[in-house]
Amino acid sequence: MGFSLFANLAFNGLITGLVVSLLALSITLVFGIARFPNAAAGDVATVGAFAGLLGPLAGGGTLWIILCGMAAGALLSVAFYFLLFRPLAGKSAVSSLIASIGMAFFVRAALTFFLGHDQRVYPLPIVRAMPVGPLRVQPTDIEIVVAAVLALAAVFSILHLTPIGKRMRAVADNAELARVSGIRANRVLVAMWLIAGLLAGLSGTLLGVKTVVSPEMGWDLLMPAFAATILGTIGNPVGAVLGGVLIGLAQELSTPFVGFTYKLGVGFLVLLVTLLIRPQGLFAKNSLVR
Amino acid sequence: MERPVLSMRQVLLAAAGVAALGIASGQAFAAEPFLVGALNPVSGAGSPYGSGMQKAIAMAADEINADGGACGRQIQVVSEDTQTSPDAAVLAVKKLIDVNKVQVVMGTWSSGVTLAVMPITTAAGLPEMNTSGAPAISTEDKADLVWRFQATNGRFGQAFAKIAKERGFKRPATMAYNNASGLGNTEGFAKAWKEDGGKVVASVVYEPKQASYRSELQQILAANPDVVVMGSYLPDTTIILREWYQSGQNPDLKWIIPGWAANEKLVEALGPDVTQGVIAVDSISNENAPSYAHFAEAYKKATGQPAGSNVYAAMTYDMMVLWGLAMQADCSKLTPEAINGRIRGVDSASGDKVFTFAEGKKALEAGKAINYQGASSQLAFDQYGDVTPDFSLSVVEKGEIVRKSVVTIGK
Amino acid sequence: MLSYLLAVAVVALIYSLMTLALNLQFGFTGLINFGVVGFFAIGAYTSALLSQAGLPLELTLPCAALAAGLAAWPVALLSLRLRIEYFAIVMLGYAETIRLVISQEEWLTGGVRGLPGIASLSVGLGIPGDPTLVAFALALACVVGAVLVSRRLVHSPFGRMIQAIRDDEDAVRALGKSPGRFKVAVFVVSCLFVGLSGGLYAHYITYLAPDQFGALLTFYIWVAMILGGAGSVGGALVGSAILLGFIEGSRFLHDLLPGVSAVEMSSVRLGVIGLSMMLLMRFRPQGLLGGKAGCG
Amino acid sequence: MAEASLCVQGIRKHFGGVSVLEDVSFAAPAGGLSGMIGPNGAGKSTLFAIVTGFQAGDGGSVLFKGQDVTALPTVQRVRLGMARTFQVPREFGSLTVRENLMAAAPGQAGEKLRNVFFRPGWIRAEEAAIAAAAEEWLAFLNLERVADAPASSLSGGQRKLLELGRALMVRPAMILLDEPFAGVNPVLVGEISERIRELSAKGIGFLIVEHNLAALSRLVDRLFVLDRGRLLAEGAPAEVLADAAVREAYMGGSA
Repeated sequence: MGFSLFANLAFNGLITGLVVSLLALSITLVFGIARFPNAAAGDVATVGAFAGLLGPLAGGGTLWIILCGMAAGALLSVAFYFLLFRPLAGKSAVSSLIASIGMAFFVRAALTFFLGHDQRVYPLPIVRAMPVGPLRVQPTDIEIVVAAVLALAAVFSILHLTPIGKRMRAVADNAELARVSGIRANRVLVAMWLIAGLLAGLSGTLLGVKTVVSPEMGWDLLMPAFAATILGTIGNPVGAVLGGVLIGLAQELSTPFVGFTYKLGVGFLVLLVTLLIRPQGLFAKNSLVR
Repeated sequence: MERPVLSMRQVLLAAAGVAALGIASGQAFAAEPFLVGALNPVSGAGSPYGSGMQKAIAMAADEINADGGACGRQIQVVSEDTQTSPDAAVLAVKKLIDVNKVQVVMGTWSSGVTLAVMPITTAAGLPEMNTSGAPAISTEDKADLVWRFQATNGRFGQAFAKIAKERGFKRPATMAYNNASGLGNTEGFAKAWKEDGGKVVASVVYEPKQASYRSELQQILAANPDVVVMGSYLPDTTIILREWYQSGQNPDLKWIIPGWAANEKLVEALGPDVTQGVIAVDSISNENAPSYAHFAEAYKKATGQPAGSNVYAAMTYDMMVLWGLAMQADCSKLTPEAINGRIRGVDSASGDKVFTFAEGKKALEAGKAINYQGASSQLAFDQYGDVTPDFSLSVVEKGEIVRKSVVTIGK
Repeated sequence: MLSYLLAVAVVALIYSLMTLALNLQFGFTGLINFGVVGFFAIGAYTSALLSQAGLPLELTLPCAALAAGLAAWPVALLSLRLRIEYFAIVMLGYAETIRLVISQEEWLTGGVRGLPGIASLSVGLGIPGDPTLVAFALALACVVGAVLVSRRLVHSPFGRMIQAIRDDEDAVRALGKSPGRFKVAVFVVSCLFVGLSGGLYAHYITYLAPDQFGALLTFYIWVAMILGGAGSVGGALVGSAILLGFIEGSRFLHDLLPGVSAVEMSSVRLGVIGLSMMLLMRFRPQGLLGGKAGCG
Repeated sequence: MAEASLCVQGIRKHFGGVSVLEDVSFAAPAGGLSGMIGPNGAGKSTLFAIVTGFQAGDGGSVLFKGQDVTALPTVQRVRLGMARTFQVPREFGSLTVRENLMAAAPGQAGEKLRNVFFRPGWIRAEEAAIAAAAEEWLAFLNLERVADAPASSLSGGQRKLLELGRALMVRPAMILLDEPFAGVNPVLVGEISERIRELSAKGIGFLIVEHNLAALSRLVDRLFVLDRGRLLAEGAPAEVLADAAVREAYMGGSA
């Protein structure tokens, strides 16, 4: 019974952590390359989740929901890059952080102004779980694992195998030097915000599939995603995903000892202790930035 | 209701008309309007109810005014939004009292707002009428100026316990959203259930806004309960029920859920299979009373919504009617304190039952004692100024929420 | 009307104590504190609980300030170890954890049910008269005190050094001075203001619950500080006044715009705050009033 | 050689697999004028950072006034009398020029909050003394005219002077200058050189890392040449410049 309990808790932690990871992946890219914590990522995810409601019009099924969400996330992300973050590029990280908080508020206000506060759900069938050993695996769980692995693989190969990815890493390393050596930072940043938007949209729709679609969903996901990002060291995609999973595991596995209501505090404690020992986060070695 | 666009000319004409009317009515009644503050949760967490509550107060005021006013005084309602936040509510009530000079404040919803507003209304000598559940409201009201039109959390719990017992459940578990109302409901249930000799097999308090409640659910299911009593809201209930159904564990488990979480939207979100057999409990209005029929018809006309969709609207409607009757009971003294002191008088058990303001006014003018039977409940305030409404028991059957019975609990 | 304006002014003054503090931290020293509301909550609960335990407000309010200052001390030490973006996020988590502790430790704080019946300022201090007027006078006195302390601090050799730290920490080190000591001192001293502000708030609203201490308040204070101009003592007051004027003004705006429902108005309120944060950062990072960044 | 004030022994440093400094040793005399040159990428900046304590080396030691300061942080090295300037001037932009200098005065009682609030008289007297000292250096550096202008409004050369002034306020035994002539117009280069000479005459030692060979060789009485992480040559400027290896490394043999 003891093993089964902990196995289940660990599995729950893994899945919750992976949902967080996808948003963390979006944040870590922006953090690594544009050099600020993007507080608007959560609300971009929310917009993605709402756009996912259009999925059934396009063709139905989880895939279409996700595609609609990702498209909307990317569009919003790139639009705000041109309107807001590009003009702020030369200023301090704090300016961009505050502007991104403003953007988060503004986006959410626009959503609630036009669509109200009601929760919505995707019209997907509710399927019973398959027992796998002591675990009960739901189709959503598999979708989330697959999406997280694919997203991480995609980000990793873009960064390391494509020319634009190489330039992204160069900009992340030293924006000034990259500019001098003839890299057009603008194009790199557009690509980066596009990918960040796609990832945020993906995390929003998956969260919507798993839970319900509501205007606050993305903002509520933001704190754990921030924590995952810095736990895994900013600018490190693998770190972001592992950071999310680690926090998810720590939160769920702690519940037999501290109770359910304190588990969010456990996530913070893990982050704090890690940073006291390793101020750069866990995976500083493979980070985009140093 | 409102014309969307007015030209400047129309506005000026209308203003002139209103001014003329004002002068005319001023001459006719020789009294200025009586000002009432409607303080409702129009935005924030209470927003599904706030607008309806506000309209219900206006409706009651219109009825009083159509009947010639209370003691010849027209009722004028000034509305404010609490934003379901104590800070905003404190400033809102200050505005109502100091800027608008209202003589009574009615319609606060969440307990936090009521607890923050009470000291201010009490200091100003004004009565406060609310629909909040926290027990502390009764103990903090030392001047007997606060009136509660909603069942306390504890009474909700008693209703849950009574229903669980009637339905023959033996092994209940509880799950509560970590806020005052969630805890109040489940702890009220546990108290009543244990007093009756029962045992609660598991209880979990969860933080809201999570991506999953599977671990919480797992702890409940591991205790193998036959029913889970919830103190929850719509989004978390949706996720918890779906995760329970998907897990395939304890498929015969039943759920007792407050009506604000187990409603049409829950059924719509999850479909008939998942929600089959869910028991929804809600405080209900005084449905068999003529006052409710009267209110329901007017509410439908004013808002286009069925009265059943917003139990709090009937409560705020009763606030206004009751206040009007308390005014009418002695037209020589119309100070807030004096009117407040007459509230129990127009709700007296020995009086003639009346169901509308007009009936009550006629009876009062004939010198009779009256007992206003509200649209929300029969009222009958206890020594704390609290009412005891009835509860409904509904069960979801094939995607329909079917009312099974009405549950009455003792005081 | 006067009493209502006073009531709004009390809240504006309570906010400006926090804005002054944040201004010392960020505007003058470059410290990023996204956990303002956490220290505010510590101050509020400290004063409320001590007064319910029977202590007079003359003692509980200074205790509120001290408690927040004490809580700020380890946090300030932490800030020396972390890069600023990390610290910003850690502070958000810190404030959220404080809220979590308040909502869980029911034996102490009343938990999610809240703490009703806190003595009001006029009752607690035994000052007769209109409670709002008493609160206003006291809050005003505290703000005047905080302004005087801020000014003295900023215009001292200490103040010169913290501005130097904001401009260039390495250059300060090259002068043989450790920035750490200054940062910790500023952080702790300004959190005294925040704690005092929390104490005033507790005895003004007279009811405390964890919901009142969400991260939104921290962002409000940031908006107020930026509106008034980072690095300007007077700007902190003006910024708070503009912010409160807008938040409360939307009440009256609602009477003028019948087409917008109150629910939509709440969206508009959040939207305007968000928009102003973006526009200020984009076009006037020095604030509405500031001529140029960083004037004392 | 006069008594060495700064003595660097066997400094090594590598980044990743690349060795930047290999066993560098040299000694700068007290009160003397020493210069260090080397082509781009020779490791000058890294050496400078290690000597001033802004970076840690991988091996070797730094002695200052006979004391091993290798493990000491920058702040304590400065307190022992080792001041520095930066290659790109790092003035406190929002403070005035005068305030920049005053901020640099060591051991100010007014930097303690309890004194600020409880001993205002003492602070006032101290401030007057610091202001007088600052005034002197402002006059010496010819910055009086801009004393009350914000430092961010100065020209590049003036900023170099300002940094020198700030370093002087520390009352150092030795000042390490990081490219004091970079981006400065020739007239001002002459003026800065003149000031350095006067200060040297007052007994303050200098170690100047420079790219501008002509200006440097005219100024210093001892020259070190760094190339690819190694000390290539040292001695009087004329004799070092005559060294074939130096000509080869530094000027590609053309000069």
